[in-house]
Amino acid sequence: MSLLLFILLPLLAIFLMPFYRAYLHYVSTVLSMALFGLALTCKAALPLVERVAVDLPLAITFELSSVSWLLVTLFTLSMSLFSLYHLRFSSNKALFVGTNMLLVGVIGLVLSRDIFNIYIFFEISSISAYLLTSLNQDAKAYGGAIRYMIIGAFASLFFLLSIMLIYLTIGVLDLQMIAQRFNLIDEQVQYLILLSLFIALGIKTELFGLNFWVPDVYQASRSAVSGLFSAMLSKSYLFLLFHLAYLLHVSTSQMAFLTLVAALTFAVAEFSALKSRETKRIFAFSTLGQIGLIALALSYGDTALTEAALFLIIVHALAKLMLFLALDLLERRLGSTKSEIFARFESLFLMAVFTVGALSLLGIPPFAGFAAKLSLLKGLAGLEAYGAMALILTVSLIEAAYLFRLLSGFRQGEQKMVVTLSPLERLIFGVMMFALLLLGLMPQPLLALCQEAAQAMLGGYHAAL
Amino acid sequence: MLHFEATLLGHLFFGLSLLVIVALLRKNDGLWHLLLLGSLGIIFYASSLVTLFIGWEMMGWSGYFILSKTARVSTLQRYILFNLGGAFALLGAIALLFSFMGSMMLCDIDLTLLPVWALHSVSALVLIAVFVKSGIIGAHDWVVDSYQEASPLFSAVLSAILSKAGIYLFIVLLLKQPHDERVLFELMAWLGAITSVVATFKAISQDEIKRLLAYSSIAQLGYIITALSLMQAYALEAALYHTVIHTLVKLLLFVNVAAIMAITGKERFSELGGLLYRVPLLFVLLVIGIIALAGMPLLGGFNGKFLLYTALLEEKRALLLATVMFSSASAFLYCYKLVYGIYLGQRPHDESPLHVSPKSYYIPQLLSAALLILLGFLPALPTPLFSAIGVEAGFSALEFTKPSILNSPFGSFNGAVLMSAFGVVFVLILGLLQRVHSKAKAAQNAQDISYCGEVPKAGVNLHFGYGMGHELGRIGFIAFILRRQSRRFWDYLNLIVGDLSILLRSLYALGTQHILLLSLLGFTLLLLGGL
Amino acid sequence: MQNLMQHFEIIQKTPTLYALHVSIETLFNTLHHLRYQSDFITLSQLTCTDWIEEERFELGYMLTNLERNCNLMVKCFIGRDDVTVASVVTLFPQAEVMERELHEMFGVGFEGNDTLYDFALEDWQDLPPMRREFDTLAYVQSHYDFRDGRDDNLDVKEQIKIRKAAAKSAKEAQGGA
Amino acid sequence: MEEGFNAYRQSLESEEQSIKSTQSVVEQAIAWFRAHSMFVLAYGTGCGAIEMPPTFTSRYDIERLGVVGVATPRQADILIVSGYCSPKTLKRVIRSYEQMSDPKYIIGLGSCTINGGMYWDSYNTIKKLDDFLPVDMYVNGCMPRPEALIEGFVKLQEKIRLNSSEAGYIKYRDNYAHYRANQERLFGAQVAPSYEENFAGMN
Amino acid sequence: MVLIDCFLMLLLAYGFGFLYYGLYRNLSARVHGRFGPSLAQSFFDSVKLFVKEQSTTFGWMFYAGPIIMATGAVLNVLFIPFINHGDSLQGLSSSANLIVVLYLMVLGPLGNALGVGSNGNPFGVMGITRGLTRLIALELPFYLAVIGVMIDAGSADFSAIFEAQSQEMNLLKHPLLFMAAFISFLGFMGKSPFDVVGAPQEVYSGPATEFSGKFFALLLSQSAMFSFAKLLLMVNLFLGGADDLGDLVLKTFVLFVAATFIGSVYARFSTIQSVEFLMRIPTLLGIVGLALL
Repeated sequence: MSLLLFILLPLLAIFLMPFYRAYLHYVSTVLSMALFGLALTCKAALPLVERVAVDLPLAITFELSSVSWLLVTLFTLSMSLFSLYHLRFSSNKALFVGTNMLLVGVIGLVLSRDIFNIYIFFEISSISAYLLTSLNQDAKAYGGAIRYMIIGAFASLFFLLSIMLIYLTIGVLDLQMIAQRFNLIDEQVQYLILLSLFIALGIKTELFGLNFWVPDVYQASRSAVSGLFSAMLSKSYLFLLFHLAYLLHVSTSQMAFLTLVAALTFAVAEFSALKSRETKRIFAFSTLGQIGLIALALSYGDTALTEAALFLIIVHALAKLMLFLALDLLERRLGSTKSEIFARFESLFLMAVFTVGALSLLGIPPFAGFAAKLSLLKGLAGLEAYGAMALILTVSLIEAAYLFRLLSGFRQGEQKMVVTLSPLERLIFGVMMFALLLLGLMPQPLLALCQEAAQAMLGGYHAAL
Repeated sequence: MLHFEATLLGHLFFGLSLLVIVALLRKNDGLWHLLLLGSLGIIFYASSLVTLFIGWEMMGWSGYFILSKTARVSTLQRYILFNLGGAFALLGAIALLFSFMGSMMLCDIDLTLLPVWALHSVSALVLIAVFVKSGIIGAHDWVVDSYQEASPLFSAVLSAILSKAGIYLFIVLLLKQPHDERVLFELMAWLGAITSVVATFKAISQDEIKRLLAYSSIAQLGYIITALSLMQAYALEAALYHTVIHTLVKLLLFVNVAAIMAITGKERFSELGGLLYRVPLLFVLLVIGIIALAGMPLLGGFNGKFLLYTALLEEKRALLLATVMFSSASAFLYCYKLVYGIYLGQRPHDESPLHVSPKSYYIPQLLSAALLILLGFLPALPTPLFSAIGVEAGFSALEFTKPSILNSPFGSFNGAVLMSAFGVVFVLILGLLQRVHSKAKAAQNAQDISYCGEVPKAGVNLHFGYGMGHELGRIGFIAFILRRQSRRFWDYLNLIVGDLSILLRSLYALGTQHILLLSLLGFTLLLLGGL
Repeated sequence: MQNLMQHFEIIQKTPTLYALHVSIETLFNTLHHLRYQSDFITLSQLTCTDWIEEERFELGYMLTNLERNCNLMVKCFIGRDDVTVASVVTLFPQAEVMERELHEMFGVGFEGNDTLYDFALEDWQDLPPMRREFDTLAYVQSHYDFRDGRDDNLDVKEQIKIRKAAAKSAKEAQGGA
Repeated sequence: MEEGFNAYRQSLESEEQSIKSTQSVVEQAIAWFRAHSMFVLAYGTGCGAIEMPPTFTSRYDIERLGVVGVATPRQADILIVSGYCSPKTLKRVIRSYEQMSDPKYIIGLGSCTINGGMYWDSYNTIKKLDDFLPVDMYVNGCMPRPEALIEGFVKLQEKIRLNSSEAGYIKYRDNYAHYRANQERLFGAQVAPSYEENFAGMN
Repeated sequence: MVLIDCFLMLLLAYGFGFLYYGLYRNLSARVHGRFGPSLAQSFFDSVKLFVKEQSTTFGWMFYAGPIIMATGAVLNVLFIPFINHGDSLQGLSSSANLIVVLYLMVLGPLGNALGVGSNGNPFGVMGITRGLTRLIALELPFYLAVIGVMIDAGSADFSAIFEAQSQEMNLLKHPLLFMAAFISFLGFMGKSPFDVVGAPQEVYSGPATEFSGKFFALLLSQSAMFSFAKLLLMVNLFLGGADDLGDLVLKTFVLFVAATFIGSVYARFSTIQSVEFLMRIPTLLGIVGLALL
């Protein structure tokens, strides 16, 4: 049950594509379901390390620790939900290739323990993201894709620079070895490597100062695709950033800088969402905000906070995917994603979907967001980080303002278009809503998993301190 | 996540909310009301901080969805933002408490262990939640707007029960405080008193009925908050007693007003008037309501206030007591405006027909009127319950002799004697007046009033109802109060946040080349900084 | 006052009273001129005289000036039956009541003054009473009846003479008897 | 038979003795109270109103007799019609009189109420107040001085004490149609709302 | 025994009430330089009004309004003890205390307000509104004084208040409080400068516009008894209560004459002026008095 299967199966599916041209969406659903089952089965045999040596410097080493297992299951789950949603529409070659390539890239990023492998999957995921952004084949989509490509190239340039520096100074590509010998190299070079890593991954994880391109890209791509981006793409890079940070024993002052950047991301994103009138853009800002929040939690390097961060990752992925898929549904029927479309459709189910999504994003009981926010605040209080707590509480008020203004759209508007959902869509959204409610009421099992993952992630970091 | 434990206090508050919600349940919006009742149940029977918070939030947003059936968007936003603001403050307090206490269970919350700054910050945060929920003078705009725009029956629920959640929260979390760290509670006492004075004068100058009742609820809650801040057995009993009375009175008044709106379809004093002889039962019920609301000795309304006054006297807080008595005396003006505006006076000329008010409006009114009269006869009836709650919260038990004698540190009074004396004397004078041999000639019609020899023409509006609070505006001190508008402060804040967000949003509209330039600049700066 | 003399042929009646006769067309302009250009800014009286022989009314606007030491009477002749004059309410607000009274008592219409309803006489159906063709005594006879003992001392002097004669004759009879 | 003022006074006294004997003690007591506390409606209809201030204040002080001015007809017993009375004023006077509660009395002040006075030939004043309202006490003079007004009040007190059946308000109640007819003849149909049914229940 | 006691108190209150009312008219007449009516003139007025043959009523609420008002006045009389010791002339004061009495004083105006409201005359309601607005300002200094008395006595019961004044009257112990209370007492008694509410010249005689015959009589007699009850309250609070009937008459007489003379000298405040005046000087006096407790 080697880890390569996660990479090979989707690639194989892409190569065999010509054979089943008409049933692509079926194939991708089955594929993602299979991968999801595979991920669940190998829960028992953690931690799993697989090493395939090609020739000396280049090797493919995958490592499935509990935290990467958690993320892989999340990615495969959201991928299967995404493809389930797309069953209704005709099969689309570009979509099929893009999504599976994205899945490969994202899983690779999380699994690989070799810095060069990470770069390969870095490139794969970026390319598939550019492809997916341009799905709509209109001027806006292409514009967004090109902008995304340029900035993505800029980021991979810096990433390549850091790999080159590491290789020159340490001469080895395996993360474990790098981690051991990292502090032997000269101080300035260390700082240069860390800085270039930060810039590269900062752009990809959309931290403040580096995320000005995000709203336009999200707006350019289809809502479903942006849902995929926010559920999988940014999360994986976030994990990578902090995984490397912990491995390379980043100093506390640099961690404090990261906290500051994360807080800024959170605050600025939420504030700018307040007055925007375009739903997709609002959800993009909300994703940026949540990423800032998760980064803030991870940057403290405390197990409780990391556990809360991981839980928040899962909850946010689910909620945001649901919202984006629902928005996609509306976009296909009403054509635009302006805020007033909320006043132009009449469907009790969809209203419930948006309400549940918004409430759990806000962290309002009894939905999952609350459990995440509570554990986050508990962790922060434990560390006496009162400033961060105050920031989270006040800025989530801003978040409440714009989310509820969206929801209040249901009450206005006279001639409403009745939107009927197919039973499959009802099933998907019903499952997601139920999951959010379930996680909200009984978060303990998932929290325990996150706790275990947090320990695994921070094991090395604590040992070094 | 959810831990429950039945306490006497919980039973009292849940009983009240059960009474109110069941009495006001209507066919079409049953689901939301049940959800609201569920969330109230969670709050009142919560044994852990998290359960308490879950109930508090669910109450918030289930109220939001009920309100959203009738209210404008701006009111809804104001409602949810204020409520969430209070809730997030509470969440912050809970997190803080957890970090010091180590456990979430209510039973092992002991505020005396906290360091001083933590104690102040926790109580400040909880007080924010309490103040927002009960609409203290700074944060009262949402209360007034949402009562005005909610459906009449839901505004009854809002005023009778939801505003009490804050009181329950205070009793459960903050009641036991180390004696010397009471600076916050001195402020709270004065805030409650000032709220009741300002809200009373604002209530008097209102033209819409529900706005008047909203301001009156704010004023009454001001009393309860002042009572709670005294940290004394009788003051707690006063607060609880007044909570019960206020729930009954507001249930009665709001349902009465709802019946009037169902009959006439109007909700302003200037459009109403002269309904006395068309719906006499509603009038009598409203009179019972305002007697209790004004705190007159006959019905139950006086008992709560009496205990509050004696508690204040015992604590020798003379100026505070004077403010509270002043505001409860001037409360009488808006009570009379309520009765006069709707029922008495001449009916302004409009031929719109009067519909029959549904029977179901009468049941809650009769119920609460009967309870108020009973409490008038036996004022000390609920004292054992309140003293048990006091003991449970760590105060000394209250002195209780007979159900009809309500005693307090500053003297007692016998409700039964008072009421029966009123009844006997009333009958005596009625008999005297009947026996006197001068025949009483009924006035011919509405025009047959002494009007300086003139016959009032048809178009002349003889109803003075809405004019009642106008001359108050000319009195210097009161005009100063009426001019203060906290709404302007909140709108200004909203404006600033809006501008800030537009400014920040412009960051995300940069061209690609600018973004690259910025990141390069960032890289070089960090590089130079780090080397 | 002197410079006014040049513009208008003003006749001086008494040291403090001047008169000026204008035609109905120039009435309003003259008053407007006097109101704003001269110091005769107050309208103290608005009178109407009924020249029934010449079949015309004479409207008199008495203007007094600031120091109140002299008055100017602007007079003009208007017809007697259903005539309307431009109202001067816009120049002198107090004219409203005066015009209402003239309308009620003489029947002169003032176009521009919308308060010409009842003033002293409520629901008066008869001729405007101040017109000279209105017969007061006939109206009183028809509408009111006097107390019955009233008519005997209609002619008081005869009654006194009769009584004195009776008293004298009675005394003589008594003296005689 | 001698005529003039003295004669009238004797006849009054003799009549008083005869009536006093027929009335019970309670009725006499009631009549005494009514005589000793008279509320006058503060309504100056004509030029006589200027006589009332000196009568009610320090110079002549009628309060010694228990006479007080009140603002509303509801509380008043006595209505003073002081001087000439134009139809417009009479309409208000009648409405105020009908709003007063029995027993109520009218004092006609000045000769204008008796026979029109110096305005006997004016188109706008009524000549005989008696046609329209039952007058209990006339005080003649072209504006009688306060002493005469007080004399009028004293005389009215004696009359009230008699509690005689042909007091003004009874006369008004019994032949209301006659008064009403006169009023309608003067005003046309514009009379204030009629109070017939008021008296229906009374007698 | 209590019933006889109560009946006796009512009789005394009725008698003294009208006596003082007549006294007031006589004294103010003398101040105006005229003789003024006999002392019992108010009594004659009320009897004459009672025996009027006819009075207009506007429905059952108008009928019940004055009755509630009279009941309020009677209750006030019953719940204030006449004598400061022993058990004669105590009425029902044992089962109530000062705070109850204070708030019972509001019951009368409520009955009046309901009655006046139901007759549909706008002038009446204007009078009521003026009365209530004035009431707000009147009660502020009075409450300050009463609070001072209660805190000094340590309890709200009349017996404790009498006992606290056994050595020295509150008038001497807390002169400032007495002054504040006395000014608002003027207002409660309806003496000018605060008598804008019931005055015949103002708003067509204020609330009592539509009261005719027996209702106006009830109004007069209840206001007489009510003013006597307020006199009694002031005596009990500040002059140490009455030792016996003679002392009672003396103290009430002195207080009443002082109020009458002050009343007959001042011109009348408008409602706004009286509220603004009452909220300044008397309240200041009260606050300073409380501070010096």
